[in-house]
Amino acid sequence: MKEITKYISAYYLDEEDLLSGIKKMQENNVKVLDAFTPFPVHGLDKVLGIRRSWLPRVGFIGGTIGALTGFFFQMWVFTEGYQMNIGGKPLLAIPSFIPVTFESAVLFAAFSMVFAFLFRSRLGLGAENKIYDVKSTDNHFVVVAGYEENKSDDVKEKMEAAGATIIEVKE
Amino acid sequence: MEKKYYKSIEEYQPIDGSPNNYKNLAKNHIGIDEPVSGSPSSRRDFLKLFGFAIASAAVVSSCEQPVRKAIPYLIKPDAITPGKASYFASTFFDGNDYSSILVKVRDGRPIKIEGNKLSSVTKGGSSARVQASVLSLYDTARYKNPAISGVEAEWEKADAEIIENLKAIKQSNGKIVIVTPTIISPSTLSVIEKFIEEYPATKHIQYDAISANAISLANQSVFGKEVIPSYQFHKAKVIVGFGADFLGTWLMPVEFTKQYSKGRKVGHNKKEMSYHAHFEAGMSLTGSNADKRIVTKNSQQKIVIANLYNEIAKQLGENTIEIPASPVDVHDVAQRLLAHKGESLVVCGSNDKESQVIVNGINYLLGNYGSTLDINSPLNLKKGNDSEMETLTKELNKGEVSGLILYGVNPAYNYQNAKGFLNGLKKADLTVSIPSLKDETAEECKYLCPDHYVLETWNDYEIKPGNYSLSQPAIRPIFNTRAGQETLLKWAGVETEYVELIKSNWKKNIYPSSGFSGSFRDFWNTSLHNGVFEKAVGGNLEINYSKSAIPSGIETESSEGLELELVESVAVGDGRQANNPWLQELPDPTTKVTWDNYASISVRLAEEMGITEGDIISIDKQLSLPVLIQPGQEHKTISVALGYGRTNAGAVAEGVGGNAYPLVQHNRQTRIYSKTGVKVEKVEGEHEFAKTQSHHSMEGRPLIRETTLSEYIEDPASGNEFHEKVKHHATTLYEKRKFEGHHWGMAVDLNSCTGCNACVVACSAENNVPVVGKEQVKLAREMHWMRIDRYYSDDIENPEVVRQPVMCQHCDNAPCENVCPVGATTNSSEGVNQMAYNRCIGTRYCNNNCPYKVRRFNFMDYTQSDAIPLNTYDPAGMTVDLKRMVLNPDVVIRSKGVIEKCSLCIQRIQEKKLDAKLENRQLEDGEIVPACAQTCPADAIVFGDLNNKDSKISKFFADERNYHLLEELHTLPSVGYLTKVRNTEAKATKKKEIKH
Amino acid sequence: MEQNMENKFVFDSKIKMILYGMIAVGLIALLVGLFSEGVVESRFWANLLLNNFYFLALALGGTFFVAVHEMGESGWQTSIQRVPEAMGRFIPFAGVLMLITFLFGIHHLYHWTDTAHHDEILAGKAPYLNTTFFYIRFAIYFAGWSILSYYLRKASIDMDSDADIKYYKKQRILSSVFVVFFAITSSTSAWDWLMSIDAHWFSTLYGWYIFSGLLVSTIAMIILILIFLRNQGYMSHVNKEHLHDLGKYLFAFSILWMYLWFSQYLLIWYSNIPEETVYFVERVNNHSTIFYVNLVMNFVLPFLVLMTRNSKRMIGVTGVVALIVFAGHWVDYFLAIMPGVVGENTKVGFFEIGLTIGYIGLFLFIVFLGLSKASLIPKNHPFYKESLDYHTNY
Amino acid sequence: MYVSPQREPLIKGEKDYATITNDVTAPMAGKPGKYWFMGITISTTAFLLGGVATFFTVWFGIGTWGLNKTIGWGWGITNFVWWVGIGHAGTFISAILLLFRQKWRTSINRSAEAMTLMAVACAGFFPLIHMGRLLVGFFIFPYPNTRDVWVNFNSPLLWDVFAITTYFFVSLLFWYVGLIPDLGTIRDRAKKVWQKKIYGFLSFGWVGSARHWSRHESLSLILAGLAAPLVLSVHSIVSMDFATSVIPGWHTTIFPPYFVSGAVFSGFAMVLTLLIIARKTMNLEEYITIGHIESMNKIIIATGSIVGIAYLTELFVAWYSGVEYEQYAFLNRATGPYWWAYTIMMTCNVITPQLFWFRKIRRSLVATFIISIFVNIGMWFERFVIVVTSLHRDFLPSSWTMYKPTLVEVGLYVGTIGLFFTLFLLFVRVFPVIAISEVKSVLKTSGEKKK
Repeated sequence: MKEITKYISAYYLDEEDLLSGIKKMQENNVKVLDAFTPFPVHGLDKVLGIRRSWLPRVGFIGGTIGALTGFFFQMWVFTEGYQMNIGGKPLLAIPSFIPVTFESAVLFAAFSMVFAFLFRSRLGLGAENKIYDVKSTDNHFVVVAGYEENKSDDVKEKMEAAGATIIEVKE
Repeated sequence: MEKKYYKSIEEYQPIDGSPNNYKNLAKNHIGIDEPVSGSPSSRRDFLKLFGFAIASAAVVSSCEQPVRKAIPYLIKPDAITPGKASYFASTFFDGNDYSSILVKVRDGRPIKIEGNKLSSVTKGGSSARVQASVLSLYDTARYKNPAISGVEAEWEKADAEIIENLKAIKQSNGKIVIVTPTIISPSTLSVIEKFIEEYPATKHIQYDAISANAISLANQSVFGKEVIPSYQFHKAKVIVGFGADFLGTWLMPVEFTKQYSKGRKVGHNKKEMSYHAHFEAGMSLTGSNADKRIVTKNSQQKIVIANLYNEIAKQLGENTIEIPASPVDVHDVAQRLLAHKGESLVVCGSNDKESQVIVNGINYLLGNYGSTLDINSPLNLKKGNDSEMETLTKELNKGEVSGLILYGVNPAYNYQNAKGFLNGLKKADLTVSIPSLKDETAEECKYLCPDHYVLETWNDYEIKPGNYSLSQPAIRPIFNTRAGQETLLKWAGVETEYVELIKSNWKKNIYPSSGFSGSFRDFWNTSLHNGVFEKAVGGNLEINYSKSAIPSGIETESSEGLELELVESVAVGDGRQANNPWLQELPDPTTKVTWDNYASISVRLAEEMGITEGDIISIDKQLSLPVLIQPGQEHKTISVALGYGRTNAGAVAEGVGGNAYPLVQHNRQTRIYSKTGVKVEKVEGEHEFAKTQSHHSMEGRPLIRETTLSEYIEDPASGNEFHEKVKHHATTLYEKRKFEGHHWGMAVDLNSCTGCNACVVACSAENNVPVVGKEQVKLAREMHWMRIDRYYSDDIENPEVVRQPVMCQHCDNAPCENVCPVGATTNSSEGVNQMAYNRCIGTRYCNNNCPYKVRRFNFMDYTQSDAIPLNTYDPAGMTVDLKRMVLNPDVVIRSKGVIEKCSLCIQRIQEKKLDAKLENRQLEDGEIVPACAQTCPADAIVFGDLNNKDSKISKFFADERNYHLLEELHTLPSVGYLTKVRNTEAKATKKKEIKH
Repeated sequence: MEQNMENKFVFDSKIKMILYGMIAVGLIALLVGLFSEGVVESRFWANLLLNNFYFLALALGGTFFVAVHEMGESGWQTSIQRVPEAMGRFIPFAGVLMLITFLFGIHHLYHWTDTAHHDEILAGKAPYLNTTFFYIRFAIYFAGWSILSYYLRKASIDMDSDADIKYYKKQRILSSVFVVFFAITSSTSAWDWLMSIDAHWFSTLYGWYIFSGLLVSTIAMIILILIFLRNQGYMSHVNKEHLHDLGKYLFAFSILWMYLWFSQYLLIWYSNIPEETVYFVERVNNHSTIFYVNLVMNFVLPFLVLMTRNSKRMIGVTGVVALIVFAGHWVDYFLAIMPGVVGENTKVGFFEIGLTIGYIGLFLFIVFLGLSKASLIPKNHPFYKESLDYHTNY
Repeated sequence: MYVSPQREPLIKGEKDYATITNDVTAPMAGKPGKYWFMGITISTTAFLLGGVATFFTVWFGIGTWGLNKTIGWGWGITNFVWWVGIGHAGTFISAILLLFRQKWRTSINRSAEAMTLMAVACAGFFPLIHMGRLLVGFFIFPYPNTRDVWVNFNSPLLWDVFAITTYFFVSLLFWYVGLIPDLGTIRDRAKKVWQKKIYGFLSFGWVGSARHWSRHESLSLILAGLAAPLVLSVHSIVSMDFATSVIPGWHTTIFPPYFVSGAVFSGFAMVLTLLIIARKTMNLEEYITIGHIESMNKIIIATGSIVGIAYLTELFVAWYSGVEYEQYAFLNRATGPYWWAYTIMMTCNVITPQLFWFRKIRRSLVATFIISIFVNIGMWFERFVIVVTSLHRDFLPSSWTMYKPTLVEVGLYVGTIGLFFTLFLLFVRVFPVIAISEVKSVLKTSGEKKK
């Protein structure tokens, strides 16, 4: 696929207009690449056909690993590594292990998810993603489509038809 | 200072046993001269034994020298194995307390005193003061050198001047007086005799700060013998005391406690115990242990005694004494005494001769002489004649005494007319003091010739006829001191070493009649090894009773107004060892106050006078003391402990409490320790006591369980029903751990324990328990691993008192262990709850969760072992190098921020286990004895292996009386308690609680 | 599926017959229990108490569900609110049955009623644990619950015919009163009827623990009734979103129940003080199977199954889990009651199962009767529309 | 999504998305006002005081505190529990209210979460400083070492280590993840280059694409799902510091849930105290409305009543248990030498919040402010009562003592308050105190303009 270097974008001031706009554009065969919004718009992912995130699964796996690590580490310490008679309690003091097991599960799950999120979204300290338009973090909802020289007017028209307030072309 | 390095082994090696080499070695490498205290050759054996490791201690005496703590042994001295303790039999006697002891010496340092089981007198027991005495050895306040007019001098110079003076006095026919405390050493007496031989115009006066002169005077008039009888409390089925605190302070508390507790013990084979009634005004240790305590004014004591006499005399058809009726009922006591003729005992602590005479009469009528008390085998204690001291004071003031030698006495502090005495002292030409501890008198004399401490010196003792004991130096003298006996011998011109004199005395006087089959050398060595030599004397039961000595009538004092009672404190005794931090921090067994004396007043009097605890009162405008409200105190009697208010005894003692000795009276030949018609007023100020216990009620909880004898006979488990109940309901969510091998346990017989506190000091000494000082005790931060809880119940005017020694209970299901985040406290494979101090991070969580509150936290850097500099908190000076000599190297000292607690003396367990292993044998039951159990004069503490079914501890645990503290919590303690049994008819119903 | 214009549940004879049948099974079981020698008296009364308490808990839970959501100004549940409202109707019936149980069986259930046998600890508790006060409390509980539950439902139904906001306000006030009253009585009733079985034992958490069980089982019951109603063609507005939310509740409250169970167990296990451990020792040692089955049914299964979003949105899965949890909490109460009352004779036989079937029949009969009397939709509820239009993501 | 007109608007005034951005970022632009400077001066002074107290504690030992042989924990652990409790409101608001779809949380969750972090930091200080040997405090972590020594997993204090650490990090992640889009907004509006740089750096390169938002929302919800049980576990574990013991007054099974509700109770009180001031000084009244305050007050009365019921349950069961130690412990709380602490606790926690049953009081700023401070005080005393009065008279009357804090302990407490406010004041300068994107997301359904 040819790399896209130029984009044409439609601006909205209201999320409902955005949703209906995108739907209209899609009906009119405008290939909507992405949308930049100041807050999460309900239904946007469905409209754009974004799959449900895998993050929950990552969290589940992280949590499971955390829980198992926590539990078996404690078990190892008490029954193998450092066998001590502590208050006459059994070496395999399972009720005592639950709190730490739980905490490590949560800790692992949270960290694995956040790292997965950052990694998957290419976010991170000092990450330099291209900021399409600073207005999109304020009050504008921006729909972006690939710019193709020959089709631009058509797309523009369709965007206008889809109720966009501003239409711009950017690198 | 330049460091000196050894160039070769040879340079450092010339130890061939010759004394000079030792001397040189000391000079070269330690940097001091050997103390001049006798010819070197005779010290050789001693030196060989104790070497020079102690030299580090000696160094401290001269501050310029650096302390070197490591002394290498290139040739191991015979008796010293580094890391292994040696025990030397010896005797502790300071004029007041007597105990046959073993001195535990580690690397040349005495670190602990244990009772000597071979003595038939103290039978392995000792008291708090004896236990603490090892610390007094290292008292930094001790006189380090002889002094002339307050300036330190050489012995040679002092000797020369003194001898010159003495000779001058001799020439001018001047009078010389030697004042000593009671001397029970035959050899010391012979030294004094030798001195008198040289200076015939010398008079020897024995002066007891706390006098019992009335007893010997009474015996003189009744039986013609001026002695103090010996007592056999264990033979008495009925014991009646009149203000005699024989379990705490009176005469021979260690011996009496042994005897008393023997008579009090019950068990499967012995379902009887002695009955003890006690008449007293203040709440003493003894009174609080009595089955029946009758509150009596001291001024009326004589009337009560005489009434008792009359009750008995009447029934026996003897003459009675004309007296007013008794303020308290004595009929019941009289009946009991009469029912046990020949096996009862009446003792009286009063120093009033007439009272003692009547008590003698009672004992005589009851046929107790020869059975429970014996004047033919007297106690050689308290030989002081009170009037002699009065006379001496008069003579001194008249200038009739030219030479005064004060040998081990401190009249400037403890003589009631100290001012008069000191005035007179100035008039004498020659004044010499021979003190072993710093005191108020020594520096008033021109010549100060410091004596060895009791642990540094040779001596012999004869506590009872035929009952000899020896003391031997357990350490080379730390300071430039000299045995008093040698000092006197030197002045008398006798060139014998004192030890040789003792030997020759023994050879001459004791050996021939000893029945010993070997040579004298063997005899001597055996005696020295054993510490005691006892031979049967007597069989002489004859007594001459002079009936006429019993008065037909007695004068009665007015018992109006307030009365003062002066008592000896269990902690500091007569005040001699007041500079001993262990004793100062030792809580009084009854009031639980440390670091203080005070005026104990009754609850009623406090209400009447509008006084609350901590207010200050002045007594006869002579002494101002804070008030302590004492349940069981006689309504109008104020009790004050002697032994406090030292002014020149060292930093620890000074400023603690007030001196009550000036309030002592002298009338009718003897010193009287009470006073009537006392004027008391409240003065400005407020005082906060450093108490280790502030709540006095058991709140109806089954902590100390008791029963009465009759109930016990009926059902040995009586009073302990709760134990069965708990056992019945004991459920658990996890199996009880099994202990393979040993499972250590301890049991305390509450019926034997008198609460004397000896174990507390023993524990502190054994385990390096820090002293925290008054301010920290006020904040409830005392560090004692072992404490004795005391509760009152019933009538606040005369409560029942119970005591319970509490140490770590070594729970098998220990709540403390569970919660330590770092696992610093765990259960050992032998059931001991142990602390890893260097693992402890000091969250104090374990202590919070300990239901017994036996864990102690190092709130400050008490031991100067912290990583952070300049933060030591050591008000008692326990971290100075010299006092650190007393530390037990087997027990690590704990730093700031660490929890510590009783370890069941794990170091002792390990030592004995190792011994058994090396000898390839099983441990025997009773082989391991923790410090508290070792010391206990009442044999109340038993230690052993719970896995050994035949051990004593297993039998204790199987006893119906056994229970565990807070057993309903299922902590499964390894410490058990046996119920207390009172010999009273009354059913032990639920006690009324005293809210206080 | 708008086949029912009034949105009213038609309690038709087919359903009635089934429920009659179930009730009949219960009656037979009751007779078996009365006359069979295999069913000892303590077992008989214990089962009556168990079922009484369980279905009372469901009824109370229904009312509590409504009340607490009203208080919290929650909107999503309004469209299903009629079901829990109807569940609350069982309270007075449970009261009558409970009263009968106590009147005849109290001595078999609570050994503290035996004052002839002196027991020091029980004597200390006597000011609270005595039959007179017991019945006084009983009366207060049922009076309060029944009246509040009745009026709460009435206000809701009144709203159908009159859209005035005053009913809504009234409902909110009644909800507050009920929640406060229930906050106290849920604990005290649990102490009275369950904790006092093991009269020496005590646990401060017990009331809240029982309460958490009540919450979960109520949610399970609501889910089951909703699924039934949907299968019958009602409540077509109840969609996956509602189910998802209920599934989340089931999931969350199962965790809450486990949390409280564990808190209580851990603290007692940890300190291991006999006066507390006695309760668990009896159950772990002598009823170990039920002990662990209880945990599996009420925590492990719902937790594992309902963790994913999809399973919560699948009617079949959520329904099965709800059924397991419903049975699970019966087991939980069984474990609470039986060891103390029946002890070693604890069994599960025809009597237990039959009686429970009978109670289910009776309970559902009363609930369905209630549902048939009013619209299934509180159409005038101010938040009703919110309930129809919402999405739940996770 | 439909929102009933019955509901009060959550955002007042004529707002659109741009005004929200402006309003929220306004306090960050420009120079701080004089109140801010006054506040930061006072709080840093208090913080420095705490530094001095810390020095004394570490140098001279715990002996500088008022503790003794019987009472091993005093103000230190009281403060610890108090601070942890305060922290719980943030997590509660962002996690549990999110799961319960309470939209009003959007205006307050950001600052409440920030408070969580600050409070947990203050809380975490106390278990450290209360160690007798702080220098070897690292023993508490299970790290491999040559001696093969491990920690004791039976100890609730060790559970605390895990719980507090997890809590802090998860809260931090949760807070920061929520902050990323807003940092993007600020970055895009920053005028100065260095601001752009810093915020650009901190915003992790956020662009706000549909995919970002999709994952972000997913992440936030799951983190909320994790934080909800976490918040229960943390204070439950804190409560187990006491409840696992055998000490009467500590060992009671109701502690875990009771502590959690107490924590939320005190946390909301602190949030109220702060936000009532913040909304005023930062002109955020239209975002943090009376309606928000009323909602929080409802939580206060709910949790306060739960706490009250727990108090009564404890009292009743102590009597009912028939265990004399248990009975005495509670009698002593109410009538013993620390009766005043118990009275303060009861008054402030159970009685005064009941005033919130009245709508007028619920919606009165002054009353709310006063009662919220009462609750802060009351909850501090609750922990004091639990820690000190349970310990000072436990099983053996021989060991009963009293406890009085020293200046050093007071200094440490003041120091953490100083730290808390210093951090909060810095926070309001550099981060948006209101979650901009979240508020925008509810503007359409809950803004006043729409209605």
